[in-house]
This record gives sequence, C-alpha cells and structure tokens, in this order.
Amino acid sequence: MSWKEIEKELMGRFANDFSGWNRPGDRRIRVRVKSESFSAVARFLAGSGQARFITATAMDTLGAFIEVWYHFDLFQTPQVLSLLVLVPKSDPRLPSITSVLPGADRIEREITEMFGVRFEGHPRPGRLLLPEGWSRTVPPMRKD
Amino acid sequence: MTAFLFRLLVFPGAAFLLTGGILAAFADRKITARMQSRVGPPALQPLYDLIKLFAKQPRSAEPRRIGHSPISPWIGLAASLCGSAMVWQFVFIPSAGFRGDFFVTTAFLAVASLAQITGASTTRSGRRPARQANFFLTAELPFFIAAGVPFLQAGGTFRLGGLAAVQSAYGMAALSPPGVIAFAVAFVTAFAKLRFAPFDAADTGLEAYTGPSTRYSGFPLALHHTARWILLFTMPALLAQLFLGGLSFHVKGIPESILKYGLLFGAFLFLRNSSPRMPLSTAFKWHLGPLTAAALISVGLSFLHW
Amino acid sequence: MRESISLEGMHPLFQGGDLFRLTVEADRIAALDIELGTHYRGIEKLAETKSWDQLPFLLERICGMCSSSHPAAAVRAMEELGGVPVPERAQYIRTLVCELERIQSHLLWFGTVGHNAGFQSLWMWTWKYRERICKVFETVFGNRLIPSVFMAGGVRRDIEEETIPWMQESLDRFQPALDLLEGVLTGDLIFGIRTKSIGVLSEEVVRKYGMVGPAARASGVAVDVRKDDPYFAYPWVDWNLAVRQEGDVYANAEIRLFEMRESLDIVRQCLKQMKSGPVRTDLKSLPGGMGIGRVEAPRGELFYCLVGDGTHRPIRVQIRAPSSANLPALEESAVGADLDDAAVIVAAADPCTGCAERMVVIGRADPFQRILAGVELVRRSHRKTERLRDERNGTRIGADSADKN
Amino acid sequence: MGIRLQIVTRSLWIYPVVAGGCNGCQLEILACLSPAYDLERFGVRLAVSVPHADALLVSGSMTQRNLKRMKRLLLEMPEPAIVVAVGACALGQGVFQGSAVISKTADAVLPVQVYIPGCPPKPEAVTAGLGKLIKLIRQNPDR
Repeated sequence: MSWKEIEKELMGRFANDFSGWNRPGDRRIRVRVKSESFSAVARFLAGSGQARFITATAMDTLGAFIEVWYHFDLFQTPQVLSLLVLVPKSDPRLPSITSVLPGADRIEREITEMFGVRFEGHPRPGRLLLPEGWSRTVPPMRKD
Repeated sequence: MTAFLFRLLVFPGAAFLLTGGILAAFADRKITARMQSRVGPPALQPLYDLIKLFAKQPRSAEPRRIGHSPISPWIGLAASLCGSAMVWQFVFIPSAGFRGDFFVTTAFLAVASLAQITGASTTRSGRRPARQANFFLTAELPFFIAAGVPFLQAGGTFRLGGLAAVQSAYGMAALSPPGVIAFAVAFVTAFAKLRFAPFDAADTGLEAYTGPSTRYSGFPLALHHTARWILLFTMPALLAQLFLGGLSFHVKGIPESILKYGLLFGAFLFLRNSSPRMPLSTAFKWHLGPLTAAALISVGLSFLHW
Repeated sequence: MRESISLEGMHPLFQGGDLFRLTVEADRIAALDIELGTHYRGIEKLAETKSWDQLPFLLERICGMCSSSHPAAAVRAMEELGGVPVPERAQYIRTLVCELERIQSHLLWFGTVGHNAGFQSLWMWTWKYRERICKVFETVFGNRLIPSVFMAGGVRRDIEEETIPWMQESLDRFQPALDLLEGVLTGDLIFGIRTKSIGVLSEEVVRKYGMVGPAARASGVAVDVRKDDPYFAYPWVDWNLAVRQEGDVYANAEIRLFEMRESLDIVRQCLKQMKSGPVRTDLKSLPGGMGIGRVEAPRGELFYCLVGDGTHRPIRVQIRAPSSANLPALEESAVGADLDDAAVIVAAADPCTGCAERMVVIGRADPFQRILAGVELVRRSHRKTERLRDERNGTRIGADSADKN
Repeated sequence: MGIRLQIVTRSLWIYPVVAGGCNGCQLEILACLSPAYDLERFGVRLAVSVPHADALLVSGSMTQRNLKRMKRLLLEMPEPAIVVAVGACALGQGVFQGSAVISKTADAVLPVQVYIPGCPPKPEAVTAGLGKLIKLIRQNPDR
C-alpha cells in the first residue's frame, strides 16, 4: 500500500474527525484530530506499515488547551505527518498509544511528567522522575 | 639452612622474582604501548605503582566489603612465589629437581591463578567467579595433559629439573610431532593462566563485572598485581623448560636462551594485543573440546614413541 | 538464581554511571533496564530562555559526540519556520561538518565495541585516527569537538581556500583507519565470533519500536533522513546507502565501516564542488509557528520541533534524539543473550546518554538506594526468597525481619 | 600524608566521571590517554574502578540526581584522593546556568583541588592541568 492510497483511506474513514488539513511546504502535513478518535487513527497508521512514529510534542500555548502534536514519518516520502490533539487543561487526559506503538512509551511518560497530561491505558506509568525530591507540584513545562 | 633461606628469599626466590616480575610488567606495558602506537610508561613505572598501592589507605568511611579481607591475594602471591621459585630454580640449578617435582610446580601455579579468581568471589557477585574458576580448571586440564608429553618422551620421571639435560641430549620436545601439538596446546592454555586475552577467563568478567580485582584497593591490589606479574615472568621460562630444551646460562647458551624467552614473551603479548577476547562459553568449548583432544592425542603419540 | 548486576564502569564513556542494570538468570540476561535521568539537565526548558541566535550554542552541548547534528537539526527547523534561504556554499560546509562528525562518531563506536570485547588495541588505534578528524575541526573551526558552525541562515565560519588542500591531505592520511577496520572485520576470527549473531534485532522489532539509523539499516530497514528527506548538500553529492539483513553486531560494524567510506567520499566531493560565495543570509526575526527539522545524526534520525511566537525566542523546543528511539528496543533484544555478550551488545547499541537524557526521564524507585555491593545483593535476594517461601507457608515473620534489616 | 601524596604523583591513576553533561570533557580526557597524547608517559593510567583511583576527574554539570553519587564515589576512593574539576560545567555550570535541576558547581559538592577550564578543555589543557597538579604536590606536599 502506498502512501497515496493510505491518505485516501485515511481521509475517507476519518473524514469527520479531521479538521484543518494543511501542507506547509511539500514535505509536511498537519492536521487536527479529535482527541476521542485519535487512538483509532494511530492504530490505523501503525497497521498500515507505512508510517513510523517519531515523537510527540506537547506544548503549552497559554490557552485553555495543551497542544499535543504526534509526528509520523511516512516511508518512501520526505513527508512528516503531524497530528494535533488538543487536551483541555481542566481535564488533561489522552488515550495511550503505547500498546500499538511501543516507541511512544517514553515520550508519553515524559509528557505526563512535564505537562501533567495523563495517558490512559499506559502499561507502566512511571511516576514523576525529575530529580528526587522535586518538590514543585506544577509540572515544570507548564506555563501557568 | 642459610642456603635454603637465600634461595627462598633472594636468588630464585622472592627478591629475584619481584625484580623479574616488575621488569616483565614494564616490558608488557611498554610493548603494549608501542603496539598501540603510544610511547608507554617510563622505566620502573610498575615499581612506582606498587609503592603507591602499598601507600594507599582505604577510607574508613567506606562500607566494609569482604573483598577487602586480603586472604586470596596473599594466597595468590604465596603460591605464585613458590611455583615460580621452583621453576627458576630448575632453570638455574637443574640438579635441584626431584621425582615428581613437575606436579608440585604446576599445583602451585594453578593455585596462584585460582586465587586471583577467588578474589572475584568477594566482589560483586559470587556466581560469576564460580563460573570463571570452573573455566580456569577446564584450561588447566589440557595444560596439564600437554605438559606431561615431554616427560613421557623423557622416560616418565616427571622431573622438571632434569628435563633440560634430557632434551639437550635427545633433542627438543617441540621438535617431535607430539611435542609440537602439546606445545601449541600448552601455549594457548597459558593465556588462561596468565589472564591474557584472547583465551583468558577472569577478565571476561571485566566486561560485565570489571574484573576480580575491581573492589580491592591499596595493599591487597598490590599483592594481586605482584602475583600476576610474577606469573607473567615465569610462564615463558616454564614453557621453554618443558618444550624448548630449557634456558641455559652457560656462555654459549645465553643468546639462545634469550631468544627462546623473548620469542615466547613476545608471542604472548602480540596475540594478547592483536585480538579481542573469546567469549567465555566459546572458550569453554575450546578447552574441553579440541584442546583437550589434541593434548590426549599428543600423549597417545608419545606413548607410541613417535 | 536471579541476580542483578550494574554495568557500572563498563563503558569507557560512562564511567561511574549506573545506567544499565542487568538481571541475570543462569548466565543469561533475563532483563536489561536502562536507567536514564542522571544526565537530565532540563535543556528543553532552558532552551525556551535563549534567543534564536543563542540556541545552537546550547544545543551543541547536549552531546559531545554528535555536537553538530543537534544544531544542524535546529537550524533546519528554524529555516523551515522562517522560510530562510541558505547560500549554496553554506550547505556544503554544513554537510562537510556533519559527515566529519559521523566519521569520528563511528570510529568511537568501533573503539568502544573493541574495548568491551577485550580488544584494547582497537580502542587505541581508533582514537589515534579520530584525532585526525579532531585536528581538522580544530584547525578549520577552532574547537576540537564543538565546531559551532551552525546558525539559522548559514554558517558562522567560512572555510578558507588555503586550508582546503591541507584538509584533503588530512583526509588522505585518514585512509589507513578504514583499511585497519576492514582488516579487523574480515581478518579477525575472534572478532567474528564475538560479533556474529550477537545482539540480533529483527526487522519486526526495528519497525515496532521505530528504530532509526545504522541500527535499523543493519536489520534491513532502509531509513536514512539524508535519502528520505534530503537536506543540505546531500542531493548534490553522490553517495550510497548500505543495508544489511542480519541485524547483529557484525552487520552494525559493516554498516558503519561502509558509512565511514561514504562520508569520506562526501567530504571530498564537498571540498571539490564548493564554489566561493556568501555563507549566510542575515536573519532579523522568525515568524510564529512550528518548524520541524530532521537530520541524520551518526546514530540515526534526530528530530527537532521548534515553535516560535514571533518574538526572538522559541516557546517550545522538542528534541527526539536517535538514542531515545533505539535504546528501548535494546531492553527487548538483549533478553536471552549470554552474559558474556552483554557488554558488546550494549556498546553496539551505541548508547548516547547525553542525547537521550536531555529530556527523557526513565526509572523506577530511588536509584541510589539500589546501589549495593554484590554481597548485599545476593543477601537481599536470599532474603527475598526466604520471605516468599514464608509467605507461601502463611507466616509473615520472615518478611518483617527482612524489612528491619 | 605528604610522602604519600609525593608517591601518588609518580603513578596517578585517574577515574573520569561525568556528573551529567555532554560527555565532551570525558572524550577529551580519554583522548589524553590515546596515542596522540599518551599520558601513560607520566605514569597516568585509567583506573578500572573507583577504589583503584587516585584522582577523580569530575566533568559535567552537577545535576541533582548526581550529587549523592559523586559523594559516594569520593568515599570509595582510598586516601590520598585528589579531585579535579574539568570543564566549564563542573567549574561554573557553563551553558546550563539557570536550569532548574542544576543547582551546584563541582566544588560545592566535592573538595576540588584543581580546576581545568574549557568547553571542552583540549587534551593539552587537561595534560597541563594534571602536570600542574603534580608540580604543586611535589613543591608543597603539605598543601
């Protein structure tokens, strides 16, 4: 299956969950995904065998949401697919994708520690491991 | 009595061996450095190291470990001194040998090597050194069998002292077909006794355990090093005595002896510095398989008077 | 009997570290835990306080071994963010620096694998030749390890025309290193025994964990950012990608040797093709938005995601180092290997903790409580056995006394 | 103590340790032992483990997680023990100044006797630093 077909199927299957599909330059694809359907998209991408999970970027843009970008490398193309999931600060929860993409294990724990986003269904949610005796209760990368 | 004390403490004994050991250690480090295209340590560097280690004092605040009870370095040093003193005595005074002295010598040398490994049992874990000791004994087996070959050829007296005289009369053991095989086997297994790569065992631990001496410090470590250096000093002499007609110190024999000793010593260092270490499991198989078989074949051949 | 071993002091670059913990059962590795976090310096947070221009100086110091790849990826991200054009000569210089760094990093790999296999001389020999690369860096850019050439929009320092013949000569004098390593790979029986079918990573595992770099290419997955997402001067020079199927340490060595050859070739081509011209475009400020930069560091794909808000500073710097993608698979692949090979496997995975720990924090309980002497470990495990036995018998006495000890 | 230190200068076994940093200083210290510089000329050797070491070469920024470890390493070294701080990070936090997890310099944690600046210090600088240390001890053994 080539990426073109995957893209078509992705658009067909998750048309209602995607918004703002844009391409800044010919090598990047950015799209927003609804947080409830994100794990289905991730499972689809993992199953397609044409995408490699790179990492996830969480950031606090001082709004009501924490932005979490999931980056996928698409094989045989120079493209990077970035999926944006918005997590409300009032209830920071996301489904864990570690079971389908084991490479996400560490970055999910890292985001938990640094941003306080809980990943539900993570197989071994390590507790906050900044230096021992890290006393501050606010996750260090949060800006509020 | 004085003659015995002199032999024990000065001439083929402690003082001579210590000097020889330091020289051997220096030669080892210098040749290794040259092979690695470095300059290498100044002369007497091993002596400075020893003095320094004797002067070091473990901190009192350090948690006590059994590794610091200096029993096995003492045993190692004592055995290494006794075994080496015997070998060198037979080199210099061939008449000093007695029937079966070969067994006594090899037993001492075996204990010396073994004590270095038991040192490891007091470090991080007891299990792995047990495996190393096991391995060491498997290396000792082919060595022992192979070392028996020249004695069988010489009439089965197992007298290390007189072996050189017999060989000078009837030719070197290493020139007969069983002797060649036995020499090769003894040479390879000597690496295990010296704890040199590629055929050694104990330092395989260095890869995972940083070696038996890792938790010693100061005085016990100095003993440990001395025992090892003395073994290194003696091993070429032992092999020469067994297979190459011995080292002789008559005027016309000196160049030949130096050549024999130097070649053996150089061969040890060259091989050790130009190849990685065998994994323990492979070395196990080598020792118990082909090497023991080759040693047995050479014994069989020498019974057939080849 | 299970026992726990720390590989402290095993890796010459991480002496004193307590990074790898092995659990061993009957001389086989039952588990390998990688405990990062001791080198965690909070760089991603710190980076938010630096201006765009200061950023490369901080990022270079994430890791001394891939000190050029980090700023390279960062400037790629910045240039994508701002749409900054980069002069051709600058691209050649960047490529050259990255490739020289790859050569020295791969040499280090050979050295550490040799060291851990008990081949001290190989360690010394590789350092001898690595020194030549350092010398080139020092002469041309002023620092042996951290050349500080990268900046958004170009390079900080030009290569003077007079030094180019000297550089070419230095590279020619580097050739013996490759011949030496070739000799070790093909001619050394014991090196073969130590590395063939050791630490095998299957293609499946590589894909599952999303591994990158030489480790992935040794297992038959042809991922290389230089080919997939061409950048700098890579499209303009001629080079090949090596892929092996075996996935063992030996295949890793072959891949790295091949890459060193190719890198040397790329550097020569860069020196030949470089035309004089400007080496940087001035950069006033960067707009808001997200920029992604990827480069092929010596250990694999290095990923940067920079977010700016139009001011002179980034508001988010996200770094994904190749080691943090490759090391998790090690925890799986090392299981079942012989204890003798543990050191070689770990060295061959090319752990770069400086990179991996710039952010990732992994670990369980307080590590300092677990640094125990071997005797203590054995005693503890005995105690635990007793406790478990007692628990099974319905008594809790053993457990209580064990806790008091 | 004085004589002991004098002896140590003849065979200084070093144990480089990274207290949370980029390994650059570590690379340069190891480069000192490599063929191009070869500190073994002066009897300097790489110690296999801390109990063998005479000098602890600390490099890298002291991250909070490393503080206890550094103290433990110092305790394991037999007397006389010398501590050398190598590189900008160990001397004064270097480029990581301001990070929340780095609060101390090496000399706030360990009894540092010699400072070798640089980011990373060149092998020549490390060699010179150790040479100065040796000279200092020989001239003034009681410190």
